[in-house]
Amino acid sequence: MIWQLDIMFLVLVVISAIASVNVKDLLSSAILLGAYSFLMCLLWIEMGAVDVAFTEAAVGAGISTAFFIGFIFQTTRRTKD
Amino acid sequence: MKERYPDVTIETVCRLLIPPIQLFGLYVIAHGHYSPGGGFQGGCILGASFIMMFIAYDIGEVKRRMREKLNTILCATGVLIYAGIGILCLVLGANYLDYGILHQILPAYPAKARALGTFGIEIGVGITVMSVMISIFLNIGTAGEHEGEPE
Amino acid sequence: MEVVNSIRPILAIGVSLLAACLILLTGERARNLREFWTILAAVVKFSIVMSMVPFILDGKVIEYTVFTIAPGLSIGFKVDALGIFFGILASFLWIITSFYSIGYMRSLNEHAQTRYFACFAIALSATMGVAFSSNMFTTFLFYEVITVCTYPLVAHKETPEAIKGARKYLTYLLGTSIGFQLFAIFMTYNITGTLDFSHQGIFGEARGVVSDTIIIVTFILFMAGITKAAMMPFHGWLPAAMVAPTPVSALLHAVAVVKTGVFVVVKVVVHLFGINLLWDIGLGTALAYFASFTIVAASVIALTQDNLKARLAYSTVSQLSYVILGVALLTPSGITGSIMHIVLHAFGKITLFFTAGAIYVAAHKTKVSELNGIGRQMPFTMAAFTIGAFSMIGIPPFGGFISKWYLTMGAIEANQLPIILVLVSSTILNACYFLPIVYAAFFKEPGTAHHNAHAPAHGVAFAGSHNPHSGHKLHEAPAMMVVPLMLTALGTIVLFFAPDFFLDITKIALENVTGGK
Amino acid sequence: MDTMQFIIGKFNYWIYIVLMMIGFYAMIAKRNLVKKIVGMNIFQTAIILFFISTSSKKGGATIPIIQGGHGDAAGHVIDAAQYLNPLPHVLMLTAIVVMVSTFGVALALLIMIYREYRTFEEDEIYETLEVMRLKK
Amino acid sequence: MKFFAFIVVLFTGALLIYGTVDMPDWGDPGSAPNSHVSPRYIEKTLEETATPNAVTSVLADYRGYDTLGETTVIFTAGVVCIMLLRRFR
Amino acid sequence: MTTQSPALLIIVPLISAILCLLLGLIRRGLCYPFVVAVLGVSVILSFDVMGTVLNDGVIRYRLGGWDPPWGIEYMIDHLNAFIAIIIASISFVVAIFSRKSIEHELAKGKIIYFYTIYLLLFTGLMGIVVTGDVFNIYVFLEIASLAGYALIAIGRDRAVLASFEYVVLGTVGACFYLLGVGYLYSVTGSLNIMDLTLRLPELYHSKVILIAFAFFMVGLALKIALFPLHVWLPDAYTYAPSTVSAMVAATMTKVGAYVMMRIMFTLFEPYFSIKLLPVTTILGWVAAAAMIFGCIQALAQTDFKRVLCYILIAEVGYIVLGISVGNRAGFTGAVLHILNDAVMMACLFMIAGAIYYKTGMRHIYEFAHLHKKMPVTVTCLVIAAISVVGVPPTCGFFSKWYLVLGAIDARQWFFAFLLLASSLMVAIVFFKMMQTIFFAPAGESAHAHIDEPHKEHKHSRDEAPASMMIPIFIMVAGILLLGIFSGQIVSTVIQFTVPKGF
Repeated sequence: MIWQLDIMFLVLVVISAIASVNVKDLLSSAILLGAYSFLMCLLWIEMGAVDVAFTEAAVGAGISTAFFIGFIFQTTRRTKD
Repeated sequence: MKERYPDVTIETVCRLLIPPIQLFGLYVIAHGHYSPGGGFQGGCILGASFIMMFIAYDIGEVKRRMREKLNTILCATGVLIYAGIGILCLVLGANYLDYGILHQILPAYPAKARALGTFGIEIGVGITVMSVMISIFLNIGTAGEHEGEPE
Repeated sequence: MEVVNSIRPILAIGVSLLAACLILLTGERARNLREFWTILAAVVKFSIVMSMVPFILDGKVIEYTVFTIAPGLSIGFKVDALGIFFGILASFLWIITSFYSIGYMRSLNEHAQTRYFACFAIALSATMGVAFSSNMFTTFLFYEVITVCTYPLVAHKETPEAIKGARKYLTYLLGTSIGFQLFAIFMTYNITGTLDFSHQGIFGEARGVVSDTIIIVTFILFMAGITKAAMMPFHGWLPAAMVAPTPVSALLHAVAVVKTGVFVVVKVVVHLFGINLLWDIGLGTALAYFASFTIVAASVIALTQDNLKARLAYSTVSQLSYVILGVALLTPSGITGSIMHIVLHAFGKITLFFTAGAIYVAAHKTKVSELNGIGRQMPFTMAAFTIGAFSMIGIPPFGGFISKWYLTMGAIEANQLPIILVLVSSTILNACYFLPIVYAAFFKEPGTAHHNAHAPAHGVAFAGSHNPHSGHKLHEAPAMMVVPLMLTALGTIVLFFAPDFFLDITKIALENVTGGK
Repeated sequence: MDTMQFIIGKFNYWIYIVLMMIGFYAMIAKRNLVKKIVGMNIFQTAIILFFISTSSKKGGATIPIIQGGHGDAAGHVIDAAQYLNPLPHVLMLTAIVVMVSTFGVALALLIMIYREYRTFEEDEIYETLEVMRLKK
Repeated sequence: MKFFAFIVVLFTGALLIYGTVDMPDWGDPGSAPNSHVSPRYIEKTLEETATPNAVTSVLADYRGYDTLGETTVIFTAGVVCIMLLRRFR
Repeated sequence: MTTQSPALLIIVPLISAILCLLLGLIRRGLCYPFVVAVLGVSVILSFDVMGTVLNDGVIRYRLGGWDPPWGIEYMIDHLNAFIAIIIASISFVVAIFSRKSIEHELAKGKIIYFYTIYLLLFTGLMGIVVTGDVFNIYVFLEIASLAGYALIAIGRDRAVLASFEYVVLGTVGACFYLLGVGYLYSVTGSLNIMDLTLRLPELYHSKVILIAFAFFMVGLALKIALFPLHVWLPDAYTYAPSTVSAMVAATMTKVGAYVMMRIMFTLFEPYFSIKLLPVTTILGWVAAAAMIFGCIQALAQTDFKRVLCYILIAEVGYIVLGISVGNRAGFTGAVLHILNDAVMMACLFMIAGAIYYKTGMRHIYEFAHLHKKMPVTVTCLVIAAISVVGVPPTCGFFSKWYLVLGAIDARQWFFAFLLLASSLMVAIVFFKMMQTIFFAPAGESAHAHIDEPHKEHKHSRDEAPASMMIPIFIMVAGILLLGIFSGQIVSTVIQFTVPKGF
């Protein structure tokens, strides 16, 4: 466990979460959510939860994002907030 | 994503990547006892390979490889395998999901029988997760408007 | 006291429920059969009730517990003297009223007669249920059944006015009984752990365990809850309910429903609280003055009413309080008087309502001011009216005198001179609002009758023409209606000369209550 | 000193809580339905992070895969302090699955909403509803 | 509305932070989760289930029932998506 | 059989759900009889479990053969078994009802998926009820919720929107619950309810436990739609298909209330929930507000199902009030009310479904003279309404009886008064309805839709088909019988469910 990495990931996670919630475009939001998930996954690897991180990488950063993008292609990327 | 991508690069890369991805998925399911991974992760990876196929080709290709009805049946089969192994334990006289009892029918001592039982359910989970991921993506990615027999 | 286990109470209650089912099944297709069920049920019920009388006269009690919900909380029946008294009265009058309502409904060619007869039967079942209930819970249950199933009867005409009246009726009855009475029942159960009536009063045994304040509060809640007795602040529903067809007003709002109310008051006072307890706390006197107020005030209001049924309704409000007054005096004579008043008032008032209905059917008149000279068209009816009115006032050869006599005796025993004053003034008031009607009916010239256009057009008139202008020709209601009202009028006279049967039962009831002292 | 100790001991939790609150805020305050779902995802992930953190062990603990475990080496004594606590990991695997399932269902619902209203903005949807109501 | 939501969120966050005060420090080896139930999983996994990966053994064996539930959740989600989205003739 | 029946309680519906899907792929018509049969078996199993509990005491079934703190166990005492019977019976009866209603309201191809999800919903609810592990409750809660979202979303009008709202708030509720579990876990290290019960008392003054408890309560309050957090319920249950409304309204909130009881009185001791914290006071006031609010809202509605939804909110208030007064009578009332309310709500929603199926009417003002067209249905409606109002001898009275006694025992006069007042308000609601049905002047309903086809033959009798009427009859019979036998129910089962601290 390296605390510098820890801090960095935590900060990045918070930033990407805020960005993904606030960005005014759903596609960007989806991508940022994927990034958030991936950072989260890194955080967990760094904490030693490899299985969870693996799952999150497959699901959160992979499949979820794919769902989301497919969904946005079917609907719209417009958002007002 | 309604029309097919004419991009030859994507198609080729995907064609190259899909078999190793699927192989890796199987490996993850099978090697869950010894390394990170297991049914769920492996199932996701297998599902992802089909999603990739969807992206690279089109829905027709996916449905040709994995018919929708087959997918639904697989979806059910996975859970059925899981629950069925539990029932097997029940039939053999132990509590539900008590794989230790499987040593009666498997050539293994109880702890090993447990490992094998675990392996069985990992396969079940893997199948279910894969087919559910495919089906969710097919339905979300096309808004349910795709052609063909629904059942 | 000997206890007999018998399912007769249940039979008495069940027979009219069964009749209701049969009536509903028969429906409009076979009207004669449908009404046959009603009468059959009435007769059977009366005979079942009468078959229980010998036990009671032997000093026994008939008991039957249907099922127990929790300790002290059960649905059960117990027939004692007080209950059988009320049962005889209600079931006997049901027979008469059945005939009367057949005549009434057919002459007016009313709609929804099936519903009418079915609800009537259920109401009678519930009345029996209240009469025979062995605990407060059963009482409450049947009490609510009465309320709910008389609602369609009150709203029978389905005009906006009728529905409004019925809504008022239901609001008063359900609102107060759930809001106050149920609450009081809860408190009672919480305090005493039981709801079974006992002859000495269950609160009497709990005395000392709980403070008097709580007992008083509970008592007040009970009194407020028992709105069916039409005590003054909660009397408003009774005049409102007069939109109902007359037989309903007659049986239910002169006998079954309102009498259920006073009957429950009697039961609460003597069986739940016990005379001794109330005497100690002094609640009886308070209740007596409260009732006195109702007696006078309602009589005064009755004077101002022009609608005949409304006048009768306010008269009922006033008379019911006699019963409560008698109980509240807490003396043997007072209680005898009040119990007797239940039956005597019933006979008198039902006669009056029957006459009102007959006048409506025959002449389509509802207002007092229109009754000038009607006695010449309808001599039998108006004769019965006169008898009923005299009985109400309390003139000797008629039944009403007996109960007033006992009530006065009770007041004297209790040393309550103001109460005697109330009784006297009320008698005068009674005379004031009844006698003018009698006078006008027989001695005044008929005015311009502007209701002749509405005279019944289907040729059911008993005797006489369709032309009320002639005034001197007989124009009675159908025999189906006139005979019952004559019978009840006769009843008031008979009861004056032969009250022994009822007095015997009253005596037993009194012994039970006072513990044979 | 104690305060410093306290902050160092707890600041991780606080950041998770901040994450949760971001997600929670998006869920209840955002007017765009998709953003609500994004918030839901963030919220759930933060909870998962919280759970994982309860399993962490200082002092050289490693991932919960027993070393030398290959090939039926049952017998040698294993010190629990050397390995991370596997239980929260397991729970969170389940939670992730639940998360992605909810996500899928929510997206399916959103597609149905889009079919009907052609928008994801709450206020626009209510406008449409109002128009429909008035038309009726 | 947004302000109200913000207040709610802040309040919830404050509650959660208030709760952490009594929590064991981050990564405390002696904390209850690390000392109560879980040691057995690590110590006995090889012996009892012949699976070196403790996560797998807990997931599929000790708490296999949870995983059955989890699989059912996934299955439910799949069926739900088919039912909601698939257009039937 | 008997020793394994707790496990079968979950396995049977779970496997059947899968088999139902497979069967449906072969032949669509097989689903309905299969589901009914399976649920019938579940009812028998639940009674079997109840019998075992009554004879041998608490069942502790170790799944996978692992000892409790390590493995997951079922812990089935009288309370669980009782709730399980309720859930199974209601699901069974509603399943019988579903046939025509679903064919009427749903596309043909979706029917097999509907029945699959129906069984999954049942599995989820049953799983919540029997399990003895806090995290396991979460998992099954999610199964039930996901199935519930989907079933609601296939309704009409704004069902999807309502369902989405439910997804968001339901997830918040589940997440709060999960947070509670996490907080609890972070200081105890255990997830098993019995183990936690042993380990918690020494931590009662810890802030973590306090917050965990608060989050449990808020999360569950969201799930059972307790008053300020009820916003998702009316829309969701109004627009759902009739079958689903009947099932979900009758069972979901009840299971939530059950979990609430478990957490307050088994996981934490009554000492903690009642003495140490003002929880019961707060809950009591919230519940009282729910009762009044629900009734007032019900008065203002015209859509029949929406009226029922608001009454349901009030009924949830009753249950929570019974829990919160914290004494024997109150708790008995709450448990009894779970039973009664489930039966009454299922009955009423099924009646609403039958009326909708036959006439297409949803609003109360359209119901004029319904009794001439559907006399039997209306009779059932009257009985159910009487029960909801709380008139003896129907079952609704007896639970209120215990609730009021509980409130009086706790010297909460105001609550007792509110209970009665809200009964009165419910009475007004139904009274209005009855007045429209029986006494509406001819043609009053015409202001709604003057030329709908059902107007022509409105006086000819036309009842719903037998597959809808029989369940309604069962429920009406239940209302009456449960009323009569409520004494026995209390003395054989419910009195054992009362937690020890009372």
